[in-house]
Amino acid sequence: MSEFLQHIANTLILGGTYALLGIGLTLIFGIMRVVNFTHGELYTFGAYFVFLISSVLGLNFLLALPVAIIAGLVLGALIELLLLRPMRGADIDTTMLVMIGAMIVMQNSEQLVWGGVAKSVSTPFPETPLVIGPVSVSYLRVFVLVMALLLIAATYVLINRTKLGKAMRATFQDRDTAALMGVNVRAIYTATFAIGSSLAAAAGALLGPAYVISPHMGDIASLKAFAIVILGGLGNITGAAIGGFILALAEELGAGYVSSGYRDAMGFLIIIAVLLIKPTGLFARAERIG
Amino acid sequence: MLEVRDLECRYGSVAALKSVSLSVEKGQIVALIGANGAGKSTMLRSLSGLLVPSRGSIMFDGEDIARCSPPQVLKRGITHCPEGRHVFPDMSVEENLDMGAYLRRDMAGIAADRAQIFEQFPRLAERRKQIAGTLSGGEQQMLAIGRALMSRPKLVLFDEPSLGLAPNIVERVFEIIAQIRADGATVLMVEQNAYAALEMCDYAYLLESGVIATSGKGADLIDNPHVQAAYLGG
Amino acid sequence: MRRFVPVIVVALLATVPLWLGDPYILNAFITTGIFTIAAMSLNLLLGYTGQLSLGHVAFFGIGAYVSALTALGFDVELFDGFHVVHEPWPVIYGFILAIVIAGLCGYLVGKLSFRVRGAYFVIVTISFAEVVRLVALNWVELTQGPLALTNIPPVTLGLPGIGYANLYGKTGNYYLVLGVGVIAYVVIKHLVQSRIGRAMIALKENESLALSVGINVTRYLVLAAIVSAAIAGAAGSLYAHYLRIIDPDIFLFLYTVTMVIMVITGGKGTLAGPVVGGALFGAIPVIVRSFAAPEVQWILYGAFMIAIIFVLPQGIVPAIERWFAPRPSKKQLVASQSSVSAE
Amino acid sequence: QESIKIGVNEPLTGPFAASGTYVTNGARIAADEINAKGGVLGKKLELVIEDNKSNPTEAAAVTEKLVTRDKVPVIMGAWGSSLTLASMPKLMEYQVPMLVETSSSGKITTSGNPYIFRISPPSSVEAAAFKPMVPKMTIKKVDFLVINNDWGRGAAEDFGKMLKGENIQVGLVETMDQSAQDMSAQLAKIKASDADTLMVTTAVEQLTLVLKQAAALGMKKQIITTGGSQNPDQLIAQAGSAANGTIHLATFAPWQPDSTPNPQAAKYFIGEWKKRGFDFPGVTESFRGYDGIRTIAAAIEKAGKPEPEAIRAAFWNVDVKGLNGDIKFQKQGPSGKESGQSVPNVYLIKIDDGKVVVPTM
Amino acid sequence: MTAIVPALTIEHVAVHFGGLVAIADMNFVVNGGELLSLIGPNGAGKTTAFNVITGFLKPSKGEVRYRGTSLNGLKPHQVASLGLVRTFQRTSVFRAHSVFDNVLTGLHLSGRSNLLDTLLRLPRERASEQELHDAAWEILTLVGIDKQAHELAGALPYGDQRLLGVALALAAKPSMLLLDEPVSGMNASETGRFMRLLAKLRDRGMTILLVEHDMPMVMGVSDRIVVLNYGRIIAEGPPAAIREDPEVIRAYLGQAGAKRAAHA
Ligand SMILES: Nc1ncnc2c1ncn2[C@@H]1O[C@H](COP(=O)(O)OP(=O)(O)OP(=O)(O)O)[C@@H](O)[C@H]1O
Ligand SMILES: Nc1ncnc2c1ncn2[C@@H]1O[C@H](COP(=O)(O)OP(=O)(O)OP(=O)(O)O)[C@@H](O)[C@H]1O
Ligand SMILES: [Mg+2]
Ligand SMILES: [Mg+2]
Repeated sequence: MSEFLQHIANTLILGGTYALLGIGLTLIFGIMRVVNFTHGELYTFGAYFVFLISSVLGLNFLLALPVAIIAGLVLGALIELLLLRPMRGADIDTTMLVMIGAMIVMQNSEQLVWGGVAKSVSTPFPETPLVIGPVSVSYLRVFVLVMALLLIAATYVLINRTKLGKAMRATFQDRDTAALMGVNVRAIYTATFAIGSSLAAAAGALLGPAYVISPHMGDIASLKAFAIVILGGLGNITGAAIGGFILALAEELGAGYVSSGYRDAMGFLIIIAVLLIKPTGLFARAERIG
Repeated sequence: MLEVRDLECRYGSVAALKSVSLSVEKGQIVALIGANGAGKSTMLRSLSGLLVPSRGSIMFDGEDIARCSPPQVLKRGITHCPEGRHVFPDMSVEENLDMGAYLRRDMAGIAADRAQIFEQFPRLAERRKQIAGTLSGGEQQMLAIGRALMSRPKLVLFDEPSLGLAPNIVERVFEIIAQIRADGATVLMVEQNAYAALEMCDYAYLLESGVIATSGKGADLIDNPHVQAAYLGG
Repeated sequence: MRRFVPVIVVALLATVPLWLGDPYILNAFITTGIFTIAAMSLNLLLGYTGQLSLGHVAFFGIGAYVSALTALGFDVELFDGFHVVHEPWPVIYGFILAIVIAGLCGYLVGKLSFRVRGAYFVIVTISFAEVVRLVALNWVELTQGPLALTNIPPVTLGLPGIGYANLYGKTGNYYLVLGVGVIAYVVIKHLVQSRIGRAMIALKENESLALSVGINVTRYLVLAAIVSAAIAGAAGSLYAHYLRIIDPDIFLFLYTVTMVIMVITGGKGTLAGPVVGGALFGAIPVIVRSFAAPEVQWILYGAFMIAIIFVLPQGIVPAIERWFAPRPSKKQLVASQSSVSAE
Repeated sequence: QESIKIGVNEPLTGPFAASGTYVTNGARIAADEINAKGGVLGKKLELVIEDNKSNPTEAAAVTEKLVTRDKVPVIMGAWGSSLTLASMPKLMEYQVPMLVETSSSGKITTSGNPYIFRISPPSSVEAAAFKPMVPKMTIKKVDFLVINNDWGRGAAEDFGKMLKGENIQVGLVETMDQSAQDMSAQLAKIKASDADTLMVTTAVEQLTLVLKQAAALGMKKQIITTGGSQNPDQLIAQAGSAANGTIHLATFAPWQPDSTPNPQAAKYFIGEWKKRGFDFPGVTESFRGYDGIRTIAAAIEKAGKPEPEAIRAAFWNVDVKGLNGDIKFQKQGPSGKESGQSVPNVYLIKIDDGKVVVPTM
Repeated sequence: MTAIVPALTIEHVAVHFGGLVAIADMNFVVNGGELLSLIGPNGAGKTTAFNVITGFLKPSKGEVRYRGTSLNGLKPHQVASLGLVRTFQRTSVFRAHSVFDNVLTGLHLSGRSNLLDTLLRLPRERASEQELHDAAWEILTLVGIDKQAHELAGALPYGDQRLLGVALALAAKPSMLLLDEPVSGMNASETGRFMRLLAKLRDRGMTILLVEHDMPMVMGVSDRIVVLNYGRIIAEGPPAAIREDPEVIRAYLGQAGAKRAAHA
């Protein structure tokens, strides 16, 4: 029983992590329909940024977070302006390839700059865990979970309740018509990619200290993020958040009660199963024919 | 109010508009008719900034807007209700209407206008929360018209507003267009229902293969034998 | 004239081992050839049915494992005391089985995901590949897991009873890869330039419309998946017997990415696209290796990819075709600004 | 004056880049040291370093290139087992020997490839070295958490066998994916088990995470790590207090160079490593590159000529004082086609209060 | 005319989307060789009815039968192969392909070659392809877009795209054609041309179910009209009766519409 409770606690913690990875991609992949292979690199970028600020420059970890978010915003805007804008009108696979190219360049640049050796960041959080009955979790991870939930809520409000959010959705549903409504579609493209990127950087900034930071940390992060976004239904923020927790649950119970070798397989089997039952994700949108 | 001179528009190497000149006076309803592929939609697209003309000028209230982007054109008071509905498929009816008022800030005015549109198209009121992509074709067309009106335009460009609408709704739409004129705004419309369009307009142009073939008062064009044969099926 | 280009290319390729002295380059030709075959198979799905399989390496890997295990033999205990024992068979059977079983897996994936499209299909294929990789990694008894299958015999050509010839050497393997490549090309060509090919393309363009004219979309998607997987399996088998060792690293995501790069830069939905893209991205690593530092090699590789797409967004082959076939009167669809036409 | 080329086939990009780079830098130190002393057979050594991209296909291609293009008579490589295994058929094809410096898979020396000479210990060797220390420790039941590759699985198997022989129970064997960052699910399960000791085998980054996450779960078991690349300094730096009390089986103990088998060489190597500005924790990996090149140099010297067959034969006769013990090759694998395996020393160290100590037993 | 045989029978069909009733309880019959028009206000459920008939939507209840065969549970392509082919209200063509290739694709069901023929490119494959080419030209000529055969479908003017949509449907060799607003976006003359095409099709014995808001046309071509409102049939009968039906005038035609319908 206590093991089970610990697994559930782990699920919450890990689910928060996954949800955080997913929401940035929901904007870029779910709404913009850009298969964003740089997501993992922006995540890595955020992590290295925190390392730079808190370990190299010796500034406060809590300061590093907002700065990393802003840096992600800027880098995302640059990627959009330099790589995506010229590709406007190209189809999704072609854009994807550009993003793969960008990923290769970014990942190896990171390695060139930082070397392949993993870095770690120390945080102001106590190293002794928070113990509640049979369950024990690290303070840092609780902080990450809380931040993840806050960022999810903020993104949800942004997309569904604000004018900017409406303009974003409108732009990617029908660019010309959005322009006719007075939306500056170029600015929206840049803004959406930048915001999505900054969320990835935020995830890196929060999780980098929880894990270790290396040029390859983005690889599985990307893969999981894609899975989560699709599990939740493209462009659906709440879907992505719930998808993150479901994936975490599948992995946690898979490793705990089936076999740790098949831990990741459990996650992917769940995804396959969900898509077989609901081919457009858990929270599919209505569509019509004719 | 609107003065188009010598406009040329191309898709790649093909010129869809060769050299078009026309003018629209304030407070008028002007109709643009022509066969399939004559370039009517192209004309409206270049007016609203969706297409950049390769030659020619578009003067609106004394200013050349030929190279303005769609938002800039909209800010000057021109709204374009595009051919084939183009509602935002994953947004609700209400959100679509809100998008129509994207550049406006007067909350009260927006709410009032929305209420008026719901009054004009009760069907939309019934479906305010429905995702627009699941509306029927005609419902989407009503939404597109309503959305265009949400910007309180000085000049409305309608591209086939009656497309896919039931006869009684078509009637309603023409009433609305007349009302727009009565309210002091101006309308330039492309309509396949040429008879109705010519009947109600103040002035009309006939576009054929990218050039203006003839123009005149609506009633005059109705009587024009060529127009009769080619567009009124008579 | 255009019809003879493939024939000339094959004829030229056939002369390569005769004048190329450098075994390292020949090795690059062979591995590139193997991945090009895999890329051709991916193109069938991506370029013609419009379904992006980012788990394509699964079929490649399955082909490799099936072929290797057929040739090596195995002894697996399925459940208590129930053993499945397989004695080694000649490699040629492995090759055929690789094609058949990879094709069956293609059938499975096609059938399973018959309702999912686009991004959802992508993730189903990725998931499938990951699950297969994890099985290869964890079913140690069968696959040796991470311990790798070693001493895989090279391809033997011949017929039972008549005699065999081992292809240890590069030249033999080269011709083998070339031969399989040509067959794969012809199969794909015949398929896509037919009623079946049109059905696949219809599925990509407008599925409801395809259905409405009576095209059994699922059936053609499944068919494309089968053929595509089978060809990828053949490539995997070639890989296993050429490299002569395989481990779960064969499911490396990077390999799928390599295939995708080859298809898209070359020109998806064109027959020659994967071949041209394959040749190019087989050559680039070899070229940059000679002058750049390791990370820089990758950076150049990525930058080059981006550059190609910027200059030729449709890929190389369509650009060349447009160059040589100027039909000035034909209207082109201007996709950029204003696609305000109802669809 | 001509030089003697030595091929170096290492992962310099991709997931194993950090380790491959360490090993390559160690190799450079050895080559420079030897060249400063006049080289081998009166010729300078020249390292031809190629990146295998952490990718087996590339590793095979690199071997091919080193042999056919650069005409190296001997190669060092290729770090990971799958990289080494992929290179091995090429060695047979071209009959060129390779010194394996890191890979741990048992198959490398048992599959009948006479061109293979390995200086890193497979886990069976490590387990055997650990065996005499077991009775002096308090271990009743052991769980394993290992990286899901040949190395981790081999360790779980070999150590498990050895421990059972010592009448110690073996409980769970949990694996973690090579790239996994979150092991709390496995650790929660291990936490709930009744074993008193957890043996962990993986690379240092993942080890750091395991220790941190185990601490976060409030796990109180004795943790022993195997594999020799666990790099205690990095652990102390990165895992902080979570590393306290953990025990490690190491193959090189640079923090006490005086107690290593070859103190002089160890000091030289460590000094040079620091002088070149590499980070100290890297020495526990890079020393293999250093030892590897020195072993190859010794073989060339013995062979008297830089030719593959002569070097292969000479490997059997080398006796080098390596940084962690004598390097001499024993025969392994099917007779007539044996590979060489050297048996290095294994140390037991403990992290106490942020410092490395060698427990006295 | 031969004896009246029901071709398509719709019995107690209902469609619900969540809480929304798109079709309440629909019953009608289309007789063989007949041209029946289905009209009604926007959102009345006409397109939905098409979707149900052609297998794109499963009805919440009820049954559709074509020439005695129940269509329940059949997939769209199966329905099409029974000879029941529809066009779409939203213009649907294969945009990136030439007009000719569009029709060739539409001719899918007429191909005779099997997989083996195709893979080995046997004579039967070549013969079949040749037949399809000929058939494609015939259809293009019939519909009147043969001059645009080599243009890209997506670049055609709207009206021609709609004609191509019809050509695609005809390519599937229908015995019954379901047209969803085929002349929307066409002017009176073009509509006239389309009506002549309809007449030709009827001469070939094709059964037609037409949805259209163009009253002059509907009144001109229909044998019978069924009027739908809010998913229910509110009137059924010959054009003359329908255009005078007060309920239809109130819900659908409007005063002016009624006048114009009478004009036709
Ligand atoms: N996106 C495009 N790419 C290429 N050519 C186009 C494109 N859009 C329109 N055209 C061409 O431009 C010409 C004018 O088209 P336009 O849509 O303006 O005609 P229209 O008068 O509005 O016709 P309709 O009555 O059918 O709407 C046509 O010949 C058409 O084929
Ligand atoms: N997928 C769906 N989800 C929700 N509502 C739907 C869906 N499809 C259709 N509807 C609703 O069902 C009703 C019937 O739609 P349908 O498209 O059949 O109308 P129609 O009679 O074809 O109208 P029109 O003349 O405007 O084309 C409409 O009110 C529409 O909003
Ligand atoms: Mg138009
Ligand atoms: Mg409809």
